[in-house]
Amino acid sequence: MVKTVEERERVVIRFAGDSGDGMQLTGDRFTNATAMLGNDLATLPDFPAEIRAPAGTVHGVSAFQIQFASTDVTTPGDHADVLVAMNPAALKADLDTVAKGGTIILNEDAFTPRNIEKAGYREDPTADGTLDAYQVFRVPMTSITVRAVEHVGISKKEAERAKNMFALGLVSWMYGRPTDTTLSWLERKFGGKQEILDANVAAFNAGYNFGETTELFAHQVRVEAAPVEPGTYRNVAGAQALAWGLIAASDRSGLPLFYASYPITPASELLHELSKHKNFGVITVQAEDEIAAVNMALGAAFTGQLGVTGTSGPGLDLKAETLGLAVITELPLIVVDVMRAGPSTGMPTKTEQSDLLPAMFGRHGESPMPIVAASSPADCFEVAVEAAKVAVDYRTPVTILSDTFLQNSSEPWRLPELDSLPTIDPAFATANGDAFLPYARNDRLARPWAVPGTEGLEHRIGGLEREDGTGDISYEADNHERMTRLRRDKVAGIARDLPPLEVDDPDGNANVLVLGWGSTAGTIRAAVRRLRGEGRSVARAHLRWLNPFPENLGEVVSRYPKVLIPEINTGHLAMLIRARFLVDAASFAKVQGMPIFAEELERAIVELLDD
Amino acid sequence: MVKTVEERERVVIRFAGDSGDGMQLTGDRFTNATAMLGNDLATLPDFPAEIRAPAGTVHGVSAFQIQFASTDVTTPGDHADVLVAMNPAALKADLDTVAKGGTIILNEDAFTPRNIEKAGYREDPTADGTLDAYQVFRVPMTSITVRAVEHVGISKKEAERAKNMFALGLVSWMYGRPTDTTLSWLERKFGGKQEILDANVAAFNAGYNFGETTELFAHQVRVEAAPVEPGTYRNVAGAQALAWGLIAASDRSGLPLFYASYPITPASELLHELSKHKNFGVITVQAEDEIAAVNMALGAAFTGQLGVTGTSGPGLDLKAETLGLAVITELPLIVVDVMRAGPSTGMPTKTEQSDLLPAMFGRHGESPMPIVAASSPADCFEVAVEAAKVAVDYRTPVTILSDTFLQNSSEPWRLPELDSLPTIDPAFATANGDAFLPYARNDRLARPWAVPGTEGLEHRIGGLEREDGTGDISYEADNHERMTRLRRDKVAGIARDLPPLEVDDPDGNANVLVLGWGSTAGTIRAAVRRLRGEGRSVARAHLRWLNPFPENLGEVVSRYPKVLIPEINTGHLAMLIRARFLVDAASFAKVQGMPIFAEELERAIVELLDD
Amino acid sequence: MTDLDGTIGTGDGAGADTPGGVATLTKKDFTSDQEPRWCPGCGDYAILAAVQGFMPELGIAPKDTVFVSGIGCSGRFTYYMDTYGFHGIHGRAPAIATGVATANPDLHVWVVTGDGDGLSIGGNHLIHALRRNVNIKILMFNNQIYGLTKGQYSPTSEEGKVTKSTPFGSVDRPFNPMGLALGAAATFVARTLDNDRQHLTEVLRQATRHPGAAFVEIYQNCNVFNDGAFDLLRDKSLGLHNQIRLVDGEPIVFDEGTRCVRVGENGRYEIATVADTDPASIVTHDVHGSPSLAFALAHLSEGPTGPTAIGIFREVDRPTYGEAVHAQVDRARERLGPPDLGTLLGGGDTWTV
Amino acid sequence: MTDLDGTIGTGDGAGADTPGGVATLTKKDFTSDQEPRWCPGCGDYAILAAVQGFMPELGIAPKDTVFVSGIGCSGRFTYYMDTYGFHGIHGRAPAIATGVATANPDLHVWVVTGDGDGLSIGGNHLIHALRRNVNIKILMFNNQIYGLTKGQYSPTSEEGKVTKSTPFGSVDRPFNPMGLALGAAATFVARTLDNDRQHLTEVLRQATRHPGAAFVEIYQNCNVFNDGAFDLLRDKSLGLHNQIRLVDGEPIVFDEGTRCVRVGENGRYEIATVADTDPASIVTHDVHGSPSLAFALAHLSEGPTGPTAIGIFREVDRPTYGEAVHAQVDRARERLGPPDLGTLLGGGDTWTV
Ligand SMILES: Cc1ncc(C[n+]2csc(CCOP(=O)(O)OP(=O)(O)O)c2C)c(N)n1
Ligand SMILES: Cc1ncc(C[n+]2csc(CCOP(=O)(O)OP(=O)(O)O)c2C)c(N)n1
Ligand code: SF4
Ligand code: SF4
Ligand SMILES: [Mg+2]
Ligand SMILES: [Mg+2]
Repeated sequence: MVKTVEERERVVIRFAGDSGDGMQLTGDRFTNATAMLGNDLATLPDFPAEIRAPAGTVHGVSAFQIQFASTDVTTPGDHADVLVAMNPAALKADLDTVAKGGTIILNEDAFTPRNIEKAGYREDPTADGTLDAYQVFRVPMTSITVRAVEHVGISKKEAERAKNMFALGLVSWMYGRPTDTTLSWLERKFGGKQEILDANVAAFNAGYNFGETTELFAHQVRVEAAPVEPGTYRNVAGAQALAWGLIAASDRSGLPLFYASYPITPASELLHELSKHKNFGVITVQAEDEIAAVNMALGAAFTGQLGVTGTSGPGLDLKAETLGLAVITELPLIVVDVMRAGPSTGMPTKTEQSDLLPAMFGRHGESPMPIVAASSPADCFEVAVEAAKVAVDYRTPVTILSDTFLQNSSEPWRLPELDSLPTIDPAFATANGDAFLPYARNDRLARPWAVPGTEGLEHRIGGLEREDGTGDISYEADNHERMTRLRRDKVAGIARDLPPLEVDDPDGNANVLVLGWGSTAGTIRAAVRRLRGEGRSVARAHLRWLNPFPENLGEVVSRYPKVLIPEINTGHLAMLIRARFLVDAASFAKVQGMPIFAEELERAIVELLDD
Repeated sequence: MVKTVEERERVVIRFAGDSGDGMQLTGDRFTNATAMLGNDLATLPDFPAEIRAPAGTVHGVSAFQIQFASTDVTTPGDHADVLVAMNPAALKADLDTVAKGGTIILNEDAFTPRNIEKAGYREDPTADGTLDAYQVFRVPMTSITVRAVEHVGISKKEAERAKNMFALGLVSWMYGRPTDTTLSWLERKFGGKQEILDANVAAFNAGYNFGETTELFAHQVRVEAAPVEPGTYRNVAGAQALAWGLIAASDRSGLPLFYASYPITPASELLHELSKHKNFGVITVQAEDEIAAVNMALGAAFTGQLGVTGTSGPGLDLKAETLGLAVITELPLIVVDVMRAGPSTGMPTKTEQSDLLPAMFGRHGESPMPIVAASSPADCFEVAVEAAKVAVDYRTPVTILSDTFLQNSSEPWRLPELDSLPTIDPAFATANGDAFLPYARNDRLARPWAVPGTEGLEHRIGGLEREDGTGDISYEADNHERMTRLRRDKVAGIARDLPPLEVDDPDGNANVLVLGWGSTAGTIRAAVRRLRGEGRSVARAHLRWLNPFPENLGEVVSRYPKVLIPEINTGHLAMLIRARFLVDAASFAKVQGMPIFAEELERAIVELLDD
Repeated sequence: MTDLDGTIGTGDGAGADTPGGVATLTKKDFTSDQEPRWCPGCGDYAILAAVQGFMPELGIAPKDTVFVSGIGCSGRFTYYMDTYGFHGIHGRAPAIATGVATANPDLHVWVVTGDGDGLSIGGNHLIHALRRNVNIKILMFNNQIYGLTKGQYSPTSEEGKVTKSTPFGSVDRPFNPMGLALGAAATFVARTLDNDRQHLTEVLRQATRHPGAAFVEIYQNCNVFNDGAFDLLRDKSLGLHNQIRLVDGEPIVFDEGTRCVRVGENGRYEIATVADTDPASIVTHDVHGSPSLAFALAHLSEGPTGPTAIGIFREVDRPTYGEAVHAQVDRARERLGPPDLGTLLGGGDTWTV
Repeated sequence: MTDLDGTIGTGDGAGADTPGGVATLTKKDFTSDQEPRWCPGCGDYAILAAVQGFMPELGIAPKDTVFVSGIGCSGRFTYYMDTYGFHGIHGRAPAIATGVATANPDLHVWVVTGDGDGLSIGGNHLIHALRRNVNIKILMFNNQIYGLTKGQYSPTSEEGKVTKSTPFGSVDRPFNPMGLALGAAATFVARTLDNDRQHLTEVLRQATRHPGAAFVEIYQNCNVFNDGAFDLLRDKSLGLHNQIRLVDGEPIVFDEGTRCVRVGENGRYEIATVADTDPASIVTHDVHGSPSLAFALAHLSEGPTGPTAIGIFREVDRPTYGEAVHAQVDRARERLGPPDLGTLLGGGDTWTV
């Protein structure tokens, strides 16, 4: 039959199923085909909480969401236009993520009384009116798949496992995705195992043809390619981008990368990714705990390597004392904090931005540390390179803040020109005949980095207060005051190297500035764009460095009658801004372990504007 | 010969000698006689840095300073009127603490070329004009002492060790201190060892008579008793007062005191003091590290005891993660942080106030904790009792901030009426038949404290986010937001129980408010009193609770055109006040490992007033 | 007393040494309303069942029982026991439990930890709790992997282990948990298996009878990230040949009586065939005295890759930390008299105005 | 190789196994300009003198030598050596040193720690560094007290110790440092005395020859807070009877040949008089093989209260952590080819617009 084609600017699809149903893989493949087609996109996997729950229960549901469009995409989408639910549990868990009136595609075969009950439904949700507000398609995915792969001659159980490819095929048809990228990927993946390959290919094609041939689907949707800068692109998640950024920094500085870490959700991915690339001279150490990890990294930094340690909140707490040691020994060091939700163990798989103040003030005594935060998955790459440059140029530990959301979500990334990357000069100290002063300073207030093995620069450092210049132990009152201010001024001085904060304020007459940092960038851009669409004028700026602030920040925040600061915490940046500039910045705080939705922020901005 | 008597309002005396010379004991005795005489006073011992230096070097100098007066005394004094220097090193180390024109009493016998050189002097300071600006008395203390105790028949070496008693006797005469308290103390101390007793008594009397009989000292100084509230007094140092306050809280609550700690300067004294009083049922555990200590205290709190852990900055860092666990499990717990100077190991024996922001924000996630700070040595007692009451009433960990200065210095303390102390009601949960909800809340938002051993209240707590009410594990978005706000509001709600901040502003028309917290109270009072003496009107207020703030604080700081906040840090409270109330509070920061001097603050206030 | 053939009646277990015992407890009394959330097939289920099944015989009420755990799959154990429970943070359970057991010696305190929780981040608290002989029963679920964080190697993973964090294989030598515990002066050290309920139960029984710290390593299969790590012992037929079941006072013979541990040259203990061994030189197991026999037995094999001893390696009596601490309080009361706040504050030099 | 009678010429020490060695180094080359600040009479002075006196023979330049220390009186050691030095924070020196030695295997890395720094707060890092066989030489100054913080008991203080923090006596059993190190699978374990310069120097010599982690406990007298703790061994005449000086390959006899260590009943090692001991049953010291002989020797006495073994308990070869880590990098280069940023970023699915 002939099908009509409907044009759409943007679509949000969510694939949901049991942990065993391969939804992440399905999402990845759909993402790839979509990227190839030239749409802009953003994705977010939504894993179940750490421990595997029994199959068929809501706790075992694994989902993957993607937003793609013919214009720029800044978030994975507040709500799904389409939900693919492989079983009742998936429906139960994710129904409220679907926009009212949205489309739901069910694997009918999975809606057995037993599964329905396992999912915690009393009645069959497909029969009791639960789905009245939605457009529902019932597709017996399992049985069709089994039939489609019969000829391959594998067990029914194995055949059934291909049903995610059926779903992928079906949705690929619905949104006119190219099939070749998926098929060639299957070739590469299962090249060895012919039967498995055939089964998956058969299932994929069956799904595609099912869409094309049955009456069930009246029309196909087309989403045009998005206009983007020319270049070579790839899809990248925050974890990869951050790991690769560290490797790039090692490459640009000639400093071997030494990554010591203790596994913790959601930072473990960095350890996993980096440990794959030992051919870059990367050394990865899984330490006995977070304290050991940061001490090992600091020891490596002392020898002239790029010492890095990565963790999440609980680990950041544990590293605090040693970061103080890094501050007073003034060695380059990078600590990556992939923020997760809640105090204590909290909600390890959920996202939050609540480690900003701890990163700023979480060490006894006066121990200032620079802080930089990534604003998107791909941005993690540049942030890593920048952090390394500052750490090396200023001989200081630097904190990189990322979060669960950035770590796991992905977006297309235009590969950088390698020689456009900043060079990083370790500028190791060398003996020049005169007495060596380990705590002498250059115009950046940075001290010499004299590494073991260097003749004539033997010296001792440590955690006791140092005498200005000589670096000897000193309990002298004025020296302590001087060193305290030197350490503070050194970090403050980094601002001189930072570009002024750019404000996005087209007509220059906005009376509210939305100021953000970190992973909320996409949400803020989306919300502001919508409001401008409604003819409201709203200004937007996003901080990359939280300490020090860019030099023009005071001027910027004072320029606007109203300042709104959206954060996934109780108002950390808002408090720093208020204290520093005495402006009555308002805080929009959402602390639910999930990203802020553009529409929530939109409402908040409107309220602030209208009151 | 007859000697004239000169009246004085206040005097500052500093005893300085080698670590082995017994200066602390000399100071203690003089303090006691002074207290008995009814003067108000404040003292400060000044120990050498941790490791014992070779005798005779400046690093080995141990000093003790006391200010006493016929009016109220708030600090040990910015400068000494009299320095007793037992050897050249003591003179070298402490000369700059003496007010120009002040008096210096030297042990002439100790000024041998060898000692002079050991002290790091090139020339004999008593001969080269170094002391021209002072009134110098040379007294051959050692030789006179040896002669005076000859009859006792002990070794010359032992005889010499009594020279500090000679110095005490001399200074006791100069300031008309009673001799009986000292003599009876010697009786008690050396009752057993007759010879040692005789030697010390002989030396003391020799010193006293030396003052009376020789022409060297033309007159005696009299300092009248200070008018004080009637009552029974004792002299107390911060460490004792804090330890006793914890014992008192245990007594008033009926909760056994469980103190787990890891030794660290300057907090070790608490462990030492508490471990002496096991007859109060006090359990003290020297843990393997600070992390173990706070976890042990938390475990004890779970069983229904008053769990307390004490430490200093580096240990506070290490406890951060576990304090987060205490926040989310909502158990009563007290952590005492005796602040010391500098980041990392810093200057362990010096004082500072730089742990306020870490105490406030030094835990990942959103984990609010109440903070209370002591303002004087004796005040440590009440602060401990208050902290315990809040911890128990609100089921929350509480931070007590003290510092090296408070810990070591002492002042007269009017013993409290025991039944005037607040009662503390543990209000343990008991089974009442219905299902037990470990996270149900009362009007204080406090949850039930159900201790093991209680029939029917078996329940599980932990660091994962809890479901409101049931306390079951919950990853639910709204629940996390609700719990985050509940934890914050609970701590904020403590303000309802706090007295409004009292402002000391006699004529009510001051245009500067000096706002302080912690150990700067005495300095601030002294500085403000002097300015008022000069006819300037200055208001003064001192914060006891740093989190939450008293309810009227906003109103108070907004009332004054200018607010000055003196702190021994780079401006922690100033930043909290500015962020919270958007008032342009100025910070007076001194970070030299020592208390702020009244005259320094006086100058700062005047500058602020005059600009 | 460490007869492991299971003939000891359970009635005995709930006997004299549990005063105030409650008569009629059942597994239900120790089962909470939380449904376990481990992966299907996880060894933790078997351990949970064994513990819940065993607890009643102790005759100790749930209200007097406290389970403290760290973070890890093993750490969830606490939520499934209907006793008092404290799910602490990673690695700190022994410290929390030390606080609980020292504050209130009447409580029966258990610690559940994992090979990462207990030996990696928590190693220091573990060895200090053992050294102090705190009265806690420590169950270390050793699956030789980090389960909860989805499969990194642990301090007990065999050398060369390929995991997410070691794609080229781990390069560090694992701990020998029995050896480490003995090196830390532990007073009770034992090893058992998740799937041998009778053996597991008997070890728990002995551990609860032991006054002081008991360290029990339980080989636990993580069927998702490290499946089959202990097959040599867990598999019935393989186990028959490779389990060296220790019984105090009995000669150490195994593999259906064909092999033994004997005193070799220069006093070294070694595995030999009974056939060519002088019976006199076969070692008699002895859980008391010097820890060096136990230490030697712990090193017969490195990890479950050959004949491996299970059962109780060592059991000696020493005063428990809690007892000693409270005894000191009592002695202090005798020496310093009853507590009196007035005397404390008013002691020393005072003056009255 | 562990001949302790000191006949080994020092020339030998600075021989083959120190390539790139510098010919003419003197004590001065290792002495910094900082004047030591320990209490007069402290054992640390003797250790410092011995180390500074020994270093030159290694022929390793100060520039290639790194001393890492923790916090404690012992921690000050670093400042007095004119080498590269890192005075870390309390308990973390083994972790910092692991970073240093793993990052740059060409460096000769020493750790100086104390009984509190190394066994209390730093216990976990210590046992993990030993397990990993990181190429660091760990000198633990054991004075059985917290010196720097002015006299609290430590994890090696004898039970019942009265200190500032234990006015009624400590109630916890101390660690046996040799036993703990052996329990942690250490490859080199030795004990020596601050005041026996020859023995101390020879132990250092063997430690530096050992590839990997060397754990050296040095009994050190704290004359201010714990004077005389080791008199039984440090005192010349007492030491004569109580030092069991271990020499690899030699029978273990001491007390002027009158007493020995022999293989007793059931293979237990015990102290006996030579007179009534069958020479065949006298134990021959063997630093290799299973660690159980060393472990038994470590437990002949608990603390220096009776005959106590000194010298090298154990020495076995295992690849060092640093070697293994770098070997993996090399193998990765072979397998994955030389590093190329372009391929890394551009690998996988890309598309061009
Ligand atoms: C301070 C801290 N660091 C790291 C983690 C992450 N984490 C949770 S469990 C775990 C290890 C679990 O391994 P194991 O103890 O063997 O328990 P299993 O899951 O295998 O039962 C880690 C690294 C954490 N929760 N807290
Ligand atoms: C985190 C931290 N906790 C506590 C301290 C205080 N402290 C310094 S040294 C020390 C113990 C020293 O004992 P030991 O390691 O035996 O060294 P020694 O002084 O006896 O040589 C302690 C508790 C500290 N500096 N840092
Ligand atoms: S990951 Fe392993 S240990 Fe954890 S629940 Fe699953 S099977 Fe059990
Ligand atoms: S306190 Fe003891 S260990 Fe420290 S320097 Fe003095 S004598 Fe040596
Ligand atoms: Mg495990
Ligand atoms: Mg010591």
